Amino acid sequence: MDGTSCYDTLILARSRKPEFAGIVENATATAQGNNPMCGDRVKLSLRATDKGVAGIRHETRGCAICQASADLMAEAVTGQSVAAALELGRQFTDMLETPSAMDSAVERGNLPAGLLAFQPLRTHRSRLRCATLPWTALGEALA
Amino acid sequence: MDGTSCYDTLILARSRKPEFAGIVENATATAQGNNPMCGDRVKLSLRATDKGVAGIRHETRGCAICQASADLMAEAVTGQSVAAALELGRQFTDMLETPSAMDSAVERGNLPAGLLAFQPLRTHRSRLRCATLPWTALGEALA
Amino acid sequence: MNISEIRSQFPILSQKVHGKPLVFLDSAASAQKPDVVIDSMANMMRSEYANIHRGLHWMSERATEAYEVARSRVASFLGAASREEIVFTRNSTEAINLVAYTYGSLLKPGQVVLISEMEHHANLVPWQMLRDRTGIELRVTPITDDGDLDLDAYGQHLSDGKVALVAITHMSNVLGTITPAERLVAMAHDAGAKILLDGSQAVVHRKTDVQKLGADFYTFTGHKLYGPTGIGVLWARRELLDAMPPFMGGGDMISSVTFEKSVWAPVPAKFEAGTPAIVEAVGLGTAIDWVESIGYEAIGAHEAALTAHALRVLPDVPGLSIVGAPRERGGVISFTMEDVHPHDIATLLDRNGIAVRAGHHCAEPLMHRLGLTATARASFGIYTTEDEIDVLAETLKRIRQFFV
Amino acid sequence: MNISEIRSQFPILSQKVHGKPLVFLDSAASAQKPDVVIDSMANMMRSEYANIHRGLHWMSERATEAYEVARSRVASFLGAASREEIVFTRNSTEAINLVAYTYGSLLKPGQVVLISEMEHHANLVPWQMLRDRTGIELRVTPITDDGDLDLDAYGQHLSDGKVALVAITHMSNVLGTITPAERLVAMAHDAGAKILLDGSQAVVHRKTDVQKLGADFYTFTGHKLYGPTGIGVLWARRELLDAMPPFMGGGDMISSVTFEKSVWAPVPAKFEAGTPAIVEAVGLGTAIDWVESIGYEAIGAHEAALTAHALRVLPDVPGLSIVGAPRERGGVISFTMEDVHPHDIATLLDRNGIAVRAGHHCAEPLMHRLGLTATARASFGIYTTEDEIDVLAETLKRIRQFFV
Ligand SMILES: Cc1ncc(COP(=O)(O)O)c(C=O)c1O
Ligand SMILES: Cc1ncc(COP(=O)(O)O)c(C=O)c1O
Repeated sequence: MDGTSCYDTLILARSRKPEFAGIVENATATAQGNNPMCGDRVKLSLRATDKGVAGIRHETRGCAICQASADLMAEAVTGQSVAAALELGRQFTDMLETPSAMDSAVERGNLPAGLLAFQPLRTHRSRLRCATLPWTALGEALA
Repeated sequence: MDGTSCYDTLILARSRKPEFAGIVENATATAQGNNPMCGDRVKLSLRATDKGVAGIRHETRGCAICQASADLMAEAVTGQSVAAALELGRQFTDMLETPSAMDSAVERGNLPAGLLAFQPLRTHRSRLRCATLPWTALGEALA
Repeated sequence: MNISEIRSQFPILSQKVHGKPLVFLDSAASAQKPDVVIDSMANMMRSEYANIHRGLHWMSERATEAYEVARSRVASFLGAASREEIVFTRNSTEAINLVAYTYGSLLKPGQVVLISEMEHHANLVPWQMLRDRTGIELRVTPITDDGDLDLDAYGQHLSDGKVALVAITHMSNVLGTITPAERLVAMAHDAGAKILLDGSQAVVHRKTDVQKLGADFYTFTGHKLYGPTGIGVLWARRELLDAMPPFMGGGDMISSVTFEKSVWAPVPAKFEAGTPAIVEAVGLGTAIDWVESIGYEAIGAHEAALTAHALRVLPDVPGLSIVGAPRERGGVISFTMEDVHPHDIATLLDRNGIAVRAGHHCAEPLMHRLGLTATARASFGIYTTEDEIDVLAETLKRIRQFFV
Repeated sequence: MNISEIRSQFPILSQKVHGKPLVFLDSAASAQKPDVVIDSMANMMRSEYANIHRGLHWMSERATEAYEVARSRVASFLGAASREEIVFTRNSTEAINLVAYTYGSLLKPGQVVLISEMEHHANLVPWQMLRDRTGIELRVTPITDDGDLDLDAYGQHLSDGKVALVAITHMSNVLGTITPAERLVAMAHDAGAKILLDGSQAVVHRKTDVQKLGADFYTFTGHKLYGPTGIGVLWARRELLDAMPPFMGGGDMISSVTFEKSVWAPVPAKFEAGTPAIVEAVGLGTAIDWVESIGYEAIGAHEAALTAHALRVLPDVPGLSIVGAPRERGGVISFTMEDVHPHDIATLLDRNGIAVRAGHHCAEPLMHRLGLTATARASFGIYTTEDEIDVLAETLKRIRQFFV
């Protein structure tokens, strides 16, 4: 069918079968992201050490894009330093929201494939928030 | 000059030199009409007896039309019964405001020349109130 | 009713979206506008515009006349007792807020405003704000699982005589439910309460007669009635309007002003401070003429046929559930699909040219009551065709296949 | 600036009124709209319309984009620090009422709102209503006989430190006075007060930069700026908007809603309940583009020349007095004529094709201060010519002859 480009195979797969769903053990921080416009909600729990994000899990109620974004975010930031995790979030958001910044973020090649999968969303402004909501919550959890 | 039809000679004359300006002696009733949109104000004092309007005077602050209307109203209702005075007011207002009623009022021939002088005002809706304001005050004074 | 003739008056409907013919099923959010409405606004601005009321010149008189004729059109459209009962607002939301601020200020702490579980936020949040300002009580009367008002519960909520004002929708924008307005009015009045009906959706679908309904307040919004944005209507009984303090202060709503004290103008001017949406009021008048020229009988029949058709074909989509089964409904259908989020439905429909809404539809507490966070919603207008509903159903089947 | 080219964009100006060529000198009440503004509104309705914010479909995204671009246009027009500081309202009147209801609710009894003797009712009545609701004090700072603010008195009014908010016009709609906004702001801030400037007239005539002015609130209205009716603007500093409670409740102004409690959306959405005047906001954006394409330098020079010309020729009319002689004035001139009432002037001008306003111009207390009940007022727009002012002066001479 037409118009499915927003729904990369990886996104579909992770929305159906998330790999980082749940609550992390011995969480050091939690945060919640809400999109009141649609009712999407992402609850994060994470365990941070000196080295950075040691473990992270999410409980997500929302659309396929939000589900997959939360899951692929968890994958991307696990093992990263706090600074690196936040930088990933910035680049991810730039990729989606700032047409000019996007290219350089993509070119810089810092973003893992799991995050690049959301690129086609750029032309679908009303859905951007679905993808960025988990990152907003992460920003809070790491603040 | 053009467009002076609203300003019949009689209207101009009475606005310059009113014949019923002032305060009536031994007034039995007073009333005031205000047009907040323009600041026009008509103060009426009248002396009513069993027979009707024995005397009436006005203090008018306003445009030529309002001045003249107050004065010509005073002339028209002096000596009339209360019912007849109110009926004159109704017909005068109809003449100005209700295109269909106008003709019959005029045809019925009840209106004195002094009131008929205001006919051209019909096409100038925003000025109607200038002519009817004294009559509103009269209605109150006779109520 | 000749649909293709009607559609030809809406050039926007022949657009392509993402390369697909547009199927616009979002009229309940806002309807498209026929050429006559657009033209009447453009013509007024191009050749008949001036500010109203305050001018002594001919152009101002003419514009005032056009604005006041629009008021009269609305009055006859609603069956109001007089044109003075019509107050122009920006939209339904402002109309309800106006009542909450002004009539609301006359209520005493402990008195009750009674709303229902299926209100749009526009008929909920203003009353919450009133409650928090003044200490009135806000009560919520429930709906049944089918999406009808529970009249027994409604009666009970009214029974302690504390309810001063009922504020209930005349048609739900989520469930399509048409509420039994005459019953609601009669029961409210028996309990000594006044009643406001939110007609934002209802007036689009059926003839409204506020005097027959017996209501005290009625509100609607221009943009859903094929009219312009920026214009809405509050109707209220004259004696209520007379008793209410003004809402906003400014030009044209006063009779006299000194620094110490202002005297209010008579209604409706008292509630229309400042330069109103003149051109938009005129556009609304044209929209009403247009709707009435088609006629509510034809509109009602067309929309009933569309709704019946949709209720027939949509359940064939695997996994699809229609939300609510109210006794009487207008052309609004909410649905969900197993394992597919409404937003994903809406996005893929959009990519196939079909515009529907998805979300909580500004009725979060209703969603909560239904145990949902969001639905997809298809809504029909005068210009909607059965073919479009078939395209919707077929596309939904493909979406289902894609996701599951 | 090519006036005849500009006039060709306003077909309304080539009309005849009562058989005479129209001379439109009532732009301060409401300006005429250039074709581009009318076209942009019609085009949006004809091919790009949908409700905004809530839709996930492409048409709604496009309409949202157009609406938000208009907000950005207004932000850069006013020199705002961010687009979130721009709240769309119906008009100036609503913008000021919004501040009176919301910021006003944060004031304590005994705190003072300070206005001036030359305010439009829109910047007076809302504060009276606030006073009567909450027990604040309303103070009025005087003007000089020339029609300027009396800055000494202003300073004295501020000196007891009780003034929480100053609300003063940036340009008088009666006297044409341009107030010394930067001084007013500095003195208010020195006294610990916030300041609202009513820019309804000012923005039409000169470049406004709210950050340079240092103001806290600024309001204007679309229809005077060659834009549509039904749209106005409140600008306020972000931290003030953040601190203010919402004004109206409804859709789009909330972040979440339960029956118990609502959480407000971030600004500016918090202040824009319900479906806004979408098409009108877009039209206002176009009007701003149009005004800026001509440029305030050219506009200012043109209007200064017109005003100087009028101040030269009008006093030649026997019996005519110009009201006020402010240090700095925009293209607005009020006048009276011995023994001829302003309404009679306006009527006879109208019958000769000339549109002016007569009355108290929604500034009754100012009239009182001036010892008048009404004035006639000629006001100039981008499209006004010197010839038109000459026609005015000649016709006034004949009116004088007729009456005296
Ligand atoms: C100085 C001033 N303030 C406020 C207003 C009110 O504008 P609006 O009627 O568009 O709200 C006007 C115009 O009428 C004005 O001239
Ligand atoms: C039932 C109902 N009430 C109120 C509203 C609010 O209408 P508006 O946004 O035009 O004020 C709507 C539409 O959004 C609605 O469907």
